[in-house]
Amino acid sequence: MQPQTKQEHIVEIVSDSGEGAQKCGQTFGTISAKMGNGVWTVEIIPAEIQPPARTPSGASGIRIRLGSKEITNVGNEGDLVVAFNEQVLYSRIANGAYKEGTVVLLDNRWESDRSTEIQQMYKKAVAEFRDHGLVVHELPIHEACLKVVKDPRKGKNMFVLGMLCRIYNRDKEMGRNEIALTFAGKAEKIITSNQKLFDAGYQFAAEQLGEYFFEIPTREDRSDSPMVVTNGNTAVGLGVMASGMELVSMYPITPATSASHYLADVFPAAGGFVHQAEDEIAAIAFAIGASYAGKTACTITSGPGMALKTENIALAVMAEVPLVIVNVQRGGPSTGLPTKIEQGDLLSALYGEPGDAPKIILAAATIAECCSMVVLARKLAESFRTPVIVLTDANLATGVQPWERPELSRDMLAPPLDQSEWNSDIPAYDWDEKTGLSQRPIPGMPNGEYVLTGLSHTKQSKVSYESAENQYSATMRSRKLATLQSTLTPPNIHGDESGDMLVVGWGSTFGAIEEAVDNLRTTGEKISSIHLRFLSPLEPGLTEIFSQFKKVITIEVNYSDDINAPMITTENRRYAQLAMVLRVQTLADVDCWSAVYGHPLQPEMIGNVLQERLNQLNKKTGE
Amino acid sequence: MQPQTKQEHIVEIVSDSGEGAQKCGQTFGTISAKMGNGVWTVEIIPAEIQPPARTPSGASGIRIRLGSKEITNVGNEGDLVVAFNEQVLYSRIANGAYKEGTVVLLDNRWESDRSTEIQQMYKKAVAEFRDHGLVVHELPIHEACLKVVKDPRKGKNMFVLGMLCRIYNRDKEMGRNEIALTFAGKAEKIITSNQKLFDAGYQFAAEQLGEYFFEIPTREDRSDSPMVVTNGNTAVGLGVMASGMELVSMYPITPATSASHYLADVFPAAGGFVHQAEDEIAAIAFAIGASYAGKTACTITSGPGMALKTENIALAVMAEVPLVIVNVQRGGPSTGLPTKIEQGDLLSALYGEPGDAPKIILAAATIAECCSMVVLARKLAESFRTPVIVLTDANLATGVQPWERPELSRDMLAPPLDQSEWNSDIPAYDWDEKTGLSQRPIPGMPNGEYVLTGLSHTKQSKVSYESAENQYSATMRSRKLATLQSTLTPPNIHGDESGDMLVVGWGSTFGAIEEAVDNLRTTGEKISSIHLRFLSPLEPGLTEIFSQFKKVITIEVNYSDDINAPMITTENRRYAQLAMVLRVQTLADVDCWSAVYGHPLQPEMIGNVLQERLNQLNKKTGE
Amino acid sequence: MFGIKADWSLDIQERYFTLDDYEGNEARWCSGCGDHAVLATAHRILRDAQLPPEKSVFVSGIGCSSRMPHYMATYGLHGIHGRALPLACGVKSRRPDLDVWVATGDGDCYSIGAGHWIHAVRYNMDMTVLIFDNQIYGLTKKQTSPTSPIELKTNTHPEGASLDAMNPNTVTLGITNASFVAQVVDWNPPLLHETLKAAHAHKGASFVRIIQRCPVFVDSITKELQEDASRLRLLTHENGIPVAKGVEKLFPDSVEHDPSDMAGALRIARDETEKGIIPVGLLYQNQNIPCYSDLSGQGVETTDEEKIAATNAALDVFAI
Amino acid sequence: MFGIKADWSLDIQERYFTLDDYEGNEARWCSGCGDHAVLATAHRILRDAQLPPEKSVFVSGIGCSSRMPHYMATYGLHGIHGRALPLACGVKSRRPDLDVWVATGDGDCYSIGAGHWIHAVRYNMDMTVLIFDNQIYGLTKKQTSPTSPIELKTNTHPEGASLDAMNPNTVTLGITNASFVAQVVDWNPPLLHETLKAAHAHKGASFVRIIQRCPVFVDSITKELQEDASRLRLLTHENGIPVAKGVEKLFPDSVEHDPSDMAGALRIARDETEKGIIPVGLLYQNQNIPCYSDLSGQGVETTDEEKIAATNAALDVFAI
Ligand SMILES: Cc1ncc(C[n+]2csc(CCOP(=O)(O)OP(=O)(O)O)c2C)c(N)n1
Ligand SMILES: Cc1ncc(C[n+]2csc(CCOP(=O)(O)OP(=O)(O)O)c2C)c(N)n1
Ligand code: SF4
Ligand code: SF4
Ligand SMILES: [Mg+2]
Ligand SMILES: [Mg+2]
Repeated sequence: MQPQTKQEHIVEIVSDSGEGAQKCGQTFGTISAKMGNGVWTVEIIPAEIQPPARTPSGASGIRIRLGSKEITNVGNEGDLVVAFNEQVLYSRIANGAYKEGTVVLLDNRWESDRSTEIQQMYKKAVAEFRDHGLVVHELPIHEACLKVVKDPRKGKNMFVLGMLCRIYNRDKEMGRNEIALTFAGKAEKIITSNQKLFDAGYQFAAEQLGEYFFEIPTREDRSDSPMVVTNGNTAVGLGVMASGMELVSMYPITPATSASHYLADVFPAAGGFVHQAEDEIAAIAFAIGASYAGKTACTITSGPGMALKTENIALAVMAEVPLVIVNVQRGGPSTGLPTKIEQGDLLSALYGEPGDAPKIILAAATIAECCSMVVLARKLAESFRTPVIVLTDANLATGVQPWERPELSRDMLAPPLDQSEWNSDIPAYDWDEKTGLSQRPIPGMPNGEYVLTGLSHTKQSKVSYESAENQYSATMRSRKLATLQSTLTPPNIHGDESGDMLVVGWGSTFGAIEEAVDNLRTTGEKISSIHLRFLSPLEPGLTEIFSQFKKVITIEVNYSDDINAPMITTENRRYAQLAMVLRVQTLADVDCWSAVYGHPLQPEMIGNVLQERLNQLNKKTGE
Repeated sequence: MQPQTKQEHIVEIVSDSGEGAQKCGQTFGTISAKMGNGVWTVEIIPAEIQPPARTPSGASGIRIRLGSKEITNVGNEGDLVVAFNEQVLYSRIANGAYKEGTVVLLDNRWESDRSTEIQQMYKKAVAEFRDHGLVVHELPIHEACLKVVKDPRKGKNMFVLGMLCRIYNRDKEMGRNEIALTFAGKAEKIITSNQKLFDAGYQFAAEQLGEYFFEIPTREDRSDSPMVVTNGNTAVGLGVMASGMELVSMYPITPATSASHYLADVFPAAGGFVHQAEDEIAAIAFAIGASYAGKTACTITSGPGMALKTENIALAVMAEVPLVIVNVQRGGPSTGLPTKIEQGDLLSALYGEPGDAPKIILAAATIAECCSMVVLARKLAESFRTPVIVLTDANLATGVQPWERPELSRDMLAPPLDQSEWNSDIPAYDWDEKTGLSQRPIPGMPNGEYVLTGLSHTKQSKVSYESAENQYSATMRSRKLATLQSTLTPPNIHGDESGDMLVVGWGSTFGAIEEAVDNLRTTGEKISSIHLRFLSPLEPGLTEIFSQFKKVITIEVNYSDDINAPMITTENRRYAQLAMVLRVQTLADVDCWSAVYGHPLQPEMIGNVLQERLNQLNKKTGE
Repeated sequence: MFGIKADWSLDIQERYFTLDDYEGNEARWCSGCGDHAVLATAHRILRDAQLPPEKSVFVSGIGCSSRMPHYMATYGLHGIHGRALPLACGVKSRRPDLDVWVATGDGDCYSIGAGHWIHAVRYNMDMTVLIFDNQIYGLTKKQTSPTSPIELKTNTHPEGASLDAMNPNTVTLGITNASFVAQVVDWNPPLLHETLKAAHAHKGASFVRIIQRCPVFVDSITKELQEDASRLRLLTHENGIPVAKGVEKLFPDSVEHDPSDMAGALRIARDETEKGIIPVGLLYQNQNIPCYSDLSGQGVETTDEEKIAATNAALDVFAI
Repeated sequence: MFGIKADWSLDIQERYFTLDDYEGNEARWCSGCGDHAVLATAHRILRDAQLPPEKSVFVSGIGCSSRMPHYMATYGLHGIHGRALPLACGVKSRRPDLDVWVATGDGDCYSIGAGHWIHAVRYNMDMTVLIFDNQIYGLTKKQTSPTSPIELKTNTHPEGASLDAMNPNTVTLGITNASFVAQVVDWNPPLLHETLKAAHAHKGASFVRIIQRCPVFVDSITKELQEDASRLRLLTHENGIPVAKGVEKLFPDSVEHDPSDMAGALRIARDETEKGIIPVGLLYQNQNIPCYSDLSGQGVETTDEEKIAATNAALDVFAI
């Protein structure tokens, strides 16, 4: 029998926490990537460490979207789901993860559970799922595993991997090899036992699910460059290493910490050090100390940690200390939604500090950029003698995707520590009046001695009592941003250069927005999009670009007032964060649509919003 | 001889630190206020605690502007200066404090100092001052004091007070009485000795300076209401007491601390308590704890302290805790200019917190408002269940002015602690969907038990795992601002309702802007101004108001890029802080002029800027 | 422990509270987590004391242990990481009538909250402070805490923690105004109960370090102690924590220690670092240290008239 | 004290440094302020050690005392209030070759910086920490500090400070990894010099609490001590701070104390709170505590090639 060809499929594996669904899904994603598919993987994480079993709030798992194009986001509703129990599916359904026709492969062990209560729950749920339009297959997965291992809770995941590899016609040997890699370092026995489970699952699917046999063709747009598969936080860690920075100073906070966990493992091999400080204030102060001493450092954190760093960020701006700050944004404000995605920290990054604190702000749009932007950030920080904030988010942090392996080179690395003699005629802040730029002496350089201070200071870094000097130094710090902007090019326009509507986005919504725009364009809509990587300074040319469209709208994952809501007027409406910035700088009537549901935006959701606005627009303009 | 009538005069007393110039000036200001003049007093404070004597950077003193109208700002250049030594005048000259013709009454003791170096410095300075156009009178002040007391360094200030009282034809008895009040509680001997010095000074001026004899007529616009004379920080303290709040939780920081010093003295009599916490984080957390427990509290701070409070402010917003935060703005960013004025914290107040953190922000424009806005803030905080930030600044904090004594009443006070039974059907956040408002249970209320949390939460304050709930609660928190705005009226327009130019200001620049606008209007310019007290939400009607003017411009004391500076374009220009907010909300092309010289804006300076823009405008529009 | 307002007494006579009245949401800690034991003990102490649930406030920071307020049916303030103590001090400051408890973790209190810890000891406000010390960051999944044993492998120190564990007791005892310092393990229910009861009864800030099981991340640390009680040293004294005979038997090592003896307390506390012998019981108590809450609460009964009069008097000084 | 890179030695031979080479801007403290004495001592210690000025970094927070870096001709980092210690630790972290000093005040270190103080003791990075303890907030003009004597009238406590003064030494000694704890007064130049010299020579974080005159705001506190030396207790020992005979004579109360004796150190330190006897000298020293800077500095010599190779190896793991 020939497999059915599919351009893409979204697969989920959902289980109780601790059943290995994530490992199964990641391995499946890696195999698919190796076979040349586009892949995006995102974890489904419960809020608690040990949530109760068989409960909706305990749903733990993974979604893998794979296709014959590059995949840049989680996609819309799932096509096929493997569920270890029925209860966990409820939370996925509540999140709108499935559609009519989604195939559910459900372990049927609960049907015959010792507890009649569980039996009933199971039956009720299956009936409800069917009513909901899901195509439920009740399968003896647990039972089949029992034939291979004693405790299927440890191993069912590899059985399911086998099932999926058969269903998606993956190379069986590659699957077995991948298991060997996954368990590398473990006892041989463990590897073979998991491979047996894999084989059993493969066979099980062939026998029981013959109707589900798909082929996802290899990406045509696949480049020949070597690829790596990681999540965004690992990419940040790799970026730190590739940048030549030697110090990450951090305090644990979800969802940022795993970047530091990763570095704690691999950084020492590159001569680097991860410092876990007593709090976020100490973490950034420590990084500033190291940066001042010539070793530009990095601190990695999330919302509440950023809040605590506010005062030190102002010091770094004022005293012009190069510094890289990675903010893996999560749901806010306050403790908010610690494990969920939001793009809510743009304005606080821009304006968080009392007084005027201009700094560079970048936002990674893809997992690859989580790496490359850290490299860029170190360079910018040193060239512009300023802190650089790199914004990523929980979606990028835990999403897994193949990306082009960076070719490392020396010029990505920090220059060697300069300890040569400083020309004592050059003051510590030798501002070039046109650009605001200056060179800095590094402790250890003879004749470079100066005292860095957060007080208003002269060129010589002396405490300044003169009113004009404060104005002057503020001007120099601000001018650096304009200087940087003058080196940037306008953003690429995805789609035509003029039309009805321009969508503007930033950060992890990149893939979803472009996919939505592409879908609308195929239906004939005159819509285009741009995606900003530089938020401070903004990329140039926006006024000109905006002027070519009837309407400009941002799509963001942060809060904005709905213009149709009670009490809300055009004058008091609180806009989405990028929309505000764009309105200030372009005076274009930039509209916005944004939401804080805590989950990544799906292309379909975006598409519906945009379609509605397009309809309004065309009605209004009478077309 | 009849005194010459003057509509207003600006007097300065400048000395080394510790010579009592401030006490002299404050007493002079109070006497003048009591006699019915408009008065504005501002201290000249050196950056160091004990700066070296006879140095420009050590200049310590006071400026008193008095007139027959209400005086709302420091004014332009001084008319008459009493200087205890010549060196301190240099810094005032550098600050542009004097003009051609300013009368300088200079103690001539240095002319015959034992050190020939000092003698020469003195002579050189006098010559330079005269070249500069100052009218210098070298007077044997020290010598004259020696006739009354042994150590004129302790007492010269009262001698000078006597001189000024004669020059400005103040009621002599009132002067003597004021001295008795100033030294109330001190030994009788001290009072009489100071009164003797006063008398001697009075006579000295009559004899030596007969040509300087002025009359400043009583204010015509003077109301019959009783008045008080205080600086802005004392007014904040009085506002705290008048509001019925019982707790101020603070950590020392210039220029905010003196408000707490004042309260530490007088608050206990009203049953209040000042808590000096271990840092600003603890200070606000302590206040949040008390507010949660039903006693809405206040925390008072400045820039770096605000930065540290960021995370707790977000908690208060998220959990809807009423709280009053007074930010006495100083020069930033970072340690910046700790004793100097800036209006640099508007954007950080609005957007400092990661995530969406809507809150109410008020800005006091006058010293009276430093008091009344704290009273208002407590009420708003409780009605809208939110933190309220009151912005004042170093100019208001140390400026002294007579203001109408508030008539205290019970409805200014917090309602009594409610410990009645809570209706258990009502959840802890019983959001009214239309307004976002809700009532809160107070610990001690039976059946009201709930757990306040900074996590995303349901109406019941349970940790929320549902995506829609986060969107809903964010909406409710934001809607409160729109609700408040719907109760506000558009700002008063100072001047005509339409014209060429509208100036928009906020905070302590109020008096200077209106004075500048008035001056321009007398020359026929079509210019008006509005001054915003509500910054979040904004007062309504701005789009409509702006549309009646050819140009809208903000005047602010914070940093903005000069549009004519190198590298700066309309698209990358960093605007002054209020200008940004107005551009977002109105899309009017709001221009701005702002500077961070660290000193209050003078009406003349503002007038010049506006005149220039008016000229450009009229040129452009071809008038 | 705390004053109940006069107008409350009548009501209280009529209400009888059962454990149910103190139990909040179902606890969502892992099974085997020591936090469950502490929670159950707190429920019982309040029930035994018959405190109306609306008069207690449980204040916490962020961490697994800081979820405790959600599991109480009293009022609660689940604050932000590290700030439990200043939040709690604020609650108490103008509400001396409230019964204030603090739930904080070893990261929350000894790392990010260290400055507040020092100063809360100094303030000595009347409250019961429970430090759930599992020697690890639980909620964020296994990072090193200040009390993590050296060489413990964690996610931030995969090669093992690099610093010797902090000894919180020697620090607390070194802070002027320390008035109640005790240590207990979570897995001995009677001892836990007596310790928290004594802490609750003490007027002042009672600091109880609870050595707590976190089987998910650092099972072995407490398992060793559970299996080998000889690493624990029971402190006994007539003024100490009352220990039932049956309980005493479980401790091969026990020593008489007068909780008023600071030098002895310091010596015993230091043995934990120097000899690995972990004291269990009341290290130090001094009932004569003034409570800052007595000071900060002054004037709470001030009437509106008095407030207005005082403010008018303040205005008079500036009148012209 | 610190390693000088090989390529430096030749140069050093040729340079001879005088006091001038260490003197920065003219000090702007009040006359009679104890800070002047500390500054002069630091100049001399560097001169005696002939350390190239470019190799020392003075790090501070905010306060009168925190202005010290401006008055040195070395490198300096005048940071923000309370953060001197983490800033300094950062400087040292990847630059073990630099000679790091910290200047901090009683407010800067013991109040807002208290958490960092605890943890800097734990880290024990190689640096010299001078705590200028004038028992008051100087720069902000007379507010209560943690070490202000109880009942001292200040601007925030016009009726007198309400808490007993914190004893910083009992806290520092209670922190695991304390390796050098000394106390000295600013007005005894030879003793000050010997104390700072010993602190500077110690490998590890040397904490020196300097009881410092602030004649402007709290003249009487130190005046009393200057006038009545019997309130001070000189600690002598062959391993302690060397005390010249002439100096020893000035102290009516002196006691032999072995700085390796922690129990003794604690007792002596506690006497300050309990009996008002202020120890002067070396309370505790332990040269065997590991320095975190040795750890954090590992790998500073890694070459570009090694870095690239390590990163490539890390990438290999994820290659497909
Ligand atoms: C400002 C801030 N930083 C970091 C975090 C992340 N965080 C939450 S709990 C925690 C530590 C938990 O450890 P502990 O206090 O020992 O409590 P446990 O979970 O072990 O009970 C951290 C670092 C946060 N929520 N806020
Ligand atoms: C975040 C912050 N809070 C408060 C201040 C104000 N401030 C400056 S110095 C200081 C305390 C100074 O006391 P101390 O540390 O004892 O130093 P001293 O001036 O006595 O030497 C304070 C509160 C500040 N600069 N920054
Ligand atoms: S992770 Fe550890 S501390 Fe947290 S709930 Fe689970 S067992 Fe308890
Ligand atoms: S105020 Fe005190 S501490 Fe500050 S410089 Fe003057 S004397 Fe020294
Ligand atoms: Mg813990
Ligand atoms: Mg001090």
